[in-house]
Amino acid sequence: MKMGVKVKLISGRTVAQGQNLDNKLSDEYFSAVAFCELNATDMTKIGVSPGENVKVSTKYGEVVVKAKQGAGNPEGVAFIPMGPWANAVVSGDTKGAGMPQYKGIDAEIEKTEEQVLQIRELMRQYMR
Amino acid sequence: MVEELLIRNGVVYDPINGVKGEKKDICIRDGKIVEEVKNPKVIDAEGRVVMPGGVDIHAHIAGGKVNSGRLFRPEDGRKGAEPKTKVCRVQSGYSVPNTFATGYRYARMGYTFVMEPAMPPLAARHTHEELIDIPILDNAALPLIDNNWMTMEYVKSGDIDLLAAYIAWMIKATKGYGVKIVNPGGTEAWAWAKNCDLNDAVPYFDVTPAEIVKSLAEANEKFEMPHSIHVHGNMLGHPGNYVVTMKTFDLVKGIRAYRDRPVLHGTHVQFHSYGGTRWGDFESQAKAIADYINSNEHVSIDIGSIILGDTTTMTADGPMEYSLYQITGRKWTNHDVELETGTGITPFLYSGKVSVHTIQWAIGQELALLIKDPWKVALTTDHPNAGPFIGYPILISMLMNKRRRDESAEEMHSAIFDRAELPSIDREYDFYEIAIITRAMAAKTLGLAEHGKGHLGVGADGDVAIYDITPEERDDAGKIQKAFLNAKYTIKGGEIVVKDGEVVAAPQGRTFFVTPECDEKLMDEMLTKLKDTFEHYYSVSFANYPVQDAYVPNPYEIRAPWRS
Amino acid sequence: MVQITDVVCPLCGCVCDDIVVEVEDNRVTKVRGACAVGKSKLMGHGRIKSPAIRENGALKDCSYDEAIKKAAEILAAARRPLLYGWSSTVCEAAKVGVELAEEIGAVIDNTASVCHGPSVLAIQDVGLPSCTLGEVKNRASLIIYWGSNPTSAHGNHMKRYSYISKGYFLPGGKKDRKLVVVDVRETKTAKMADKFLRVEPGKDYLVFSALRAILYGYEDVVPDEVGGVSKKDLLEVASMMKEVQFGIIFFGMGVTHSRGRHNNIVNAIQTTRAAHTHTKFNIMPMRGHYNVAGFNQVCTWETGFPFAVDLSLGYPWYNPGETSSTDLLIRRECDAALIIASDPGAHFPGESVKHLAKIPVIQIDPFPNPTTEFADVVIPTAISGIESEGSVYRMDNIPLRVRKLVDTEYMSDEEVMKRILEEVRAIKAKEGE
Amino acid sequence: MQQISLKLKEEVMKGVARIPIVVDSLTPDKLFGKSESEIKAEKVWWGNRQENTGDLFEVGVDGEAGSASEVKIVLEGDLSRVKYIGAGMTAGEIEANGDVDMHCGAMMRGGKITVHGNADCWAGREMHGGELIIEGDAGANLCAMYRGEITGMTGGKVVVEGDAGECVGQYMAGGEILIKGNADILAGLNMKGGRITIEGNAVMPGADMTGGEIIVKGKVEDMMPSFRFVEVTTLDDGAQYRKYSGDLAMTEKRAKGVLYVKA
Repeated sequence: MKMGVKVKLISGRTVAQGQNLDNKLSDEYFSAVAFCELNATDMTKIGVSPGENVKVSTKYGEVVVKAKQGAGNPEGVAFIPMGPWANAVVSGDTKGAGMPQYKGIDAEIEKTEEQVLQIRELMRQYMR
Repeated sequence: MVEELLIRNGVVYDPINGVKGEKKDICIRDGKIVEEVKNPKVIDAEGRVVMPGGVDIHAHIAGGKVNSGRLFRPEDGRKGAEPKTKVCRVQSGYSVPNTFATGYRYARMGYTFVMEPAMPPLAARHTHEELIDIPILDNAALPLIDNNWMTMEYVKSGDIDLLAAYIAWMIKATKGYGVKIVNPGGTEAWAWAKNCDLNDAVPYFDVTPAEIVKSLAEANEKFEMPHSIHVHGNMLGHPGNYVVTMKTFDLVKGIRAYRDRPVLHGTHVQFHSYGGTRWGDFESQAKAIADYINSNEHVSIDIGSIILGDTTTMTADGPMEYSLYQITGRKWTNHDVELETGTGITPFLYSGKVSVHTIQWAIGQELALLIKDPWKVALTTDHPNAGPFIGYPILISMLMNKRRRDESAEEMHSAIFDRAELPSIDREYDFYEIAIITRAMAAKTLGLAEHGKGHLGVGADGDVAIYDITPEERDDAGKIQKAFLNAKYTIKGGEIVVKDGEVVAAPQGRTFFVTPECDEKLMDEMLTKLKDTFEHYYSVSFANYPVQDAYVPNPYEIRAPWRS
Repeated sequence: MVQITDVVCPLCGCVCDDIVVEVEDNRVTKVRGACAVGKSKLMGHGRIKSPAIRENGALKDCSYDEAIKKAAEILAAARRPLLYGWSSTVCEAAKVGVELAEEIGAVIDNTASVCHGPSVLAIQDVGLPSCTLGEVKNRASLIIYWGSNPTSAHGNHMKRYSYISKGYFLPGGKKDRKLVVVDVRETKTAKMADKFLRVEPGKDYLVFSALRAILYGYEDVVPDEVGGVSKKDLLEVASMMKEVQFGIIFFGMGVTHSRGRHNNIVNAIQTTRAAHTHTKFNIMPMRGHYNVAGFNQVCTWETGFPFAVDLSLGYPWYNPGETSSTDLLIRRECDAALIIASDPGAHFPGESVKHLAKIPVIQIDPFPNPTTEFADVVIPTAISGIESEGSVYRMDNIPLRVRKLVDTEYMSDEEVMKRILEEVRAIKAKEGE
Repeated sequence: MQQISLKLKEEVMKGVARIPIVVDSLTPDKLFGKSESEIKAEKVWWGNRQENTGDLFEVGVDGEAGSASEVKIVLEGDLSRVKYIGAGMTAGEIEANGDVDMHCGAMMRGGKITVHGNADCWAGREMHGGELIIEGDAGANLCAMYRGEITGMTGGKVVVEGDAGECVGQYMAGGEILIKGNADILAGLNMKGGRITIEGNAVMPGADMTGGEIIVKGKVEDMMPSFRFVEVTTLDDGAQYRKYSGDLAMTEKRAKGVLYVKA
């Protein structure tokens, strides 16, 4: 049975993400953005430790990323750096404003054994 | 481009050459007016009114301020939307048209030169990028140099020569045309949400607006500058400001211009001719201002006349735009520019049912009608502040026809009869005087006549407007308005750009700029201080500040030697 | 070795123009004065080697001419083409883009669409009381970062222009200023703040309205807690705002991307207007790419509208939510797309990428990225600001000219766009016959 | 009475791309007095090209009309990419069988539109009169203004049987909107006149309102913190409501809006 935690998901810029903007097909980019920052309490709740994989599921999709502990995150707020992994689960509905909702999406996060998709595998999903 | 052009049988109004409605042929070869042509393309003007291409002395058509106006008014943008044609790019906007529409619509009114009168030096590149994208029109821009910290420091220390060196550098660095002044001191004060009257001390700088204006006039006349200082004075739009306006004009009396031209151009003076003490007892003082102009030779003005309806107001006079926004509660943009100037923008609706607007509407026309010598007056709407430039034909028909003015007054708020002069004025402009206030005066005051603008003498640019009206029809106000809105022909540099009111060609215009020639020792002394200012207080570096040549692809340089 | 000073950084909206770069055998070897992100850009990364066209699934190298011809064919045939990107290239390229959009009846849109588009909508509602960054440097004694995190996204912002910088009226730099940060998480920037307000995700709108009510003097109606922020904290921040001589709010995607979108910004601006009844107060969006603002400027003076401009009916029609890229793609409207100097493959929601991957896509970019994975025509170009020059507009709309630092074999974005436009016109002319 | 039936041909929406069709030229006002062949020849925009109505729609005309008000247009087929249905119409009737795309009934001044399905964003934008019935849900910006304008709906009546999206009636100055379901955030944003009734729930209703009234019969989530509670009062439906005035964030002088929330 599923042991997930409900969070508000935020995506945004980081220094490492910015440094690899022109370098997205690299391992550096992968390690810069293919993770999810969680509050320590939330991590304990789902029994995941840093470096292990979590599955992030929203109304709009699901994606597997590495778990990281984010000191700044309050309980119930998860952060994934902006990029294809975050965007696999954000909402594209712009509500007549032209802007997708990249921040504050209801998400459920659970521990998983599934692997994190490499960038090319991730993109291939869209090409089916 | 047609190599030779002959405009036959037109009735020509060319005030700079004293031509008062003579039937006269005009010959153009290689873009210039010539004595005669051999095998030209012939345009038969058939007794129609023929004038030099129009010259606008003051219209906000390009730059950050204008674009902020466009950007924040999609509701204005959709008003003028038109698809591209074989010749024209897409068009949009009414009070803030896009660059393409700006060029086309001016050309359709027979204009071929427009002065952008407010270029923030730090954003000069932007102004030039837009000027490049305005088709057909020749153009120039006046950098704002009055609220600059360097200016105020030299004014304070009284170093007029160093101030001259500074304005010389600024005009060069911005590829500008002359010295623009907007609410001197008041715009710097606005950085602290304050304002300045003519003799208030500017916060932290300990100089007064009066001292700034006088010093800049003196510094400007150190060079053989084609144009005088171009002044938007203090307290614009405030009841009772006509006194400030006359005091401002008086400041520069006695300063000697290097040639036969005023030492101060007062712009959009309608906004500066207000009586009363508050909006309640607001009244016209156009007569007082006109009397001053009539009895003095050192000042020229443009009227900044109101066009009723919705428009977008924009000026470097930040506090003024703020008070306007306080009245309407509508959207308001402000953009203060470090160490130099500011910007305020807000939409505004001039209604003939509102007493104040009605009086404002009257004042602009009163100025044109009460100032005896048309060579002292230019027709403007301070586009888009008092209304969009496409309202010029309405104004022309008003100035030429008292009946039309009276009919309009009847429709408007009764305040026009007891707090304005207009209904009691009988004067009607003729075509010759219209030619003066829409071209000749501006060309002369800007010092452009000797560079081929605003007249049809041999050697002048082949810029000609042919209007679909004859002198006999001068009493038909409706026809006059129609004729001046859509020229029969507009010829720019010898090329037919408008035919039957439609744009048929859209060549690139040229950008005129002035190079004041300053003594090198002075310049070096000034630069030491300027570089230090950049080092510590500007957010861009000295090396990246000046406008590169790439931004003036069609330059026309006017050198302004130092006067010994 | 050549040393180049006053280099203009082509990375973020700060457009720092005091960078020092060392060039050795036509390569940037040393960078001084840039932030970590800007330095990384200037030092360079792996490039797209050659123009290429996708043939049965795989990209096959070809000449510039072939790629440009193919691109033109796709665009000329399209009934609902999209021209997207423009924020990491110069205005000169954007101008050709607008002309191409007119020619083929396309929608032209830039990355503001997924960044500060909502800020533009807000400005169109209430305007923007703002200033240049030098004003902040010289005068601002209160700095508020709201939903923005410069330590991560705009490395030099605080040092050059705001909290840490020294200015004419604030010679002591940060000693003379106060810093307030409002965010949903305690970011690095938040840790530096004199006052940090943690707002619940999606509740910024309420917090702004509460602040406005207080600033206008109706604190009596404000409840004890709003959007996770205590009334006590709101009152404290409000009085900080009232008491300074000059304050500014810098806001970022923390507010444009969350519930309320553009209306959060309208409310942020309304809050600034409320503060302005007490003292000088300004507000500025933290624009992302170095020329995202520049495209909006060019598009505005050429079409009358700043982004998401639909030219399919001949005249410009602007309506984000309808004519914006994400909507066009999620609604599956587009039948072809030209992507330049941006990477929707990485930065658009998966739902929109799905459609993009299905239609013919032309990519113009110096670097391979997720969009390349499904692009049908790939045209590599020179890196603007490193290998080619041109106009860019800083986050405060100050125009600067980025430099050419090294030589290159690659065509510039502007050249490629001009060639595509010529080809399209040639095709149209043929059709005309 | 005359009935004009327009059935969108299936192949039009078959492709990978679903390219919108703009039909503001197909209103009772504009089609009145036209023969079947003239209607077929009527131009409509499909993407960046103009097509004959007859090439995209199966056209049928039945009966005679003495004026536009006697013309009824029935739209069939997949209408989810058909924009500007009934835009600017002043008389007559339009019935749309299915979900319709954006700007349905925009700028309409008279007549009646019935949508048997959902309507996408900007339905009833800048509407001045007439009646718009949406039997399904309405998208965002229902009866709102165009970007930058300060006036949205000024008159007419709009009924949404289902839910409505964000910013219902933004800058509304007059007329009536009835939402039978829930309204997404900021219903009645910048409202200055008219009435919005929400039978379901609302989130942050009435923000920045300076006039008009909003009645919420369900629950309010995230009540605006800048409204002043006035009193508990009873409305026509006999139920008790908490009455608020606002929005004080617009200053007391301008805060003339009234918000009723079921007690």
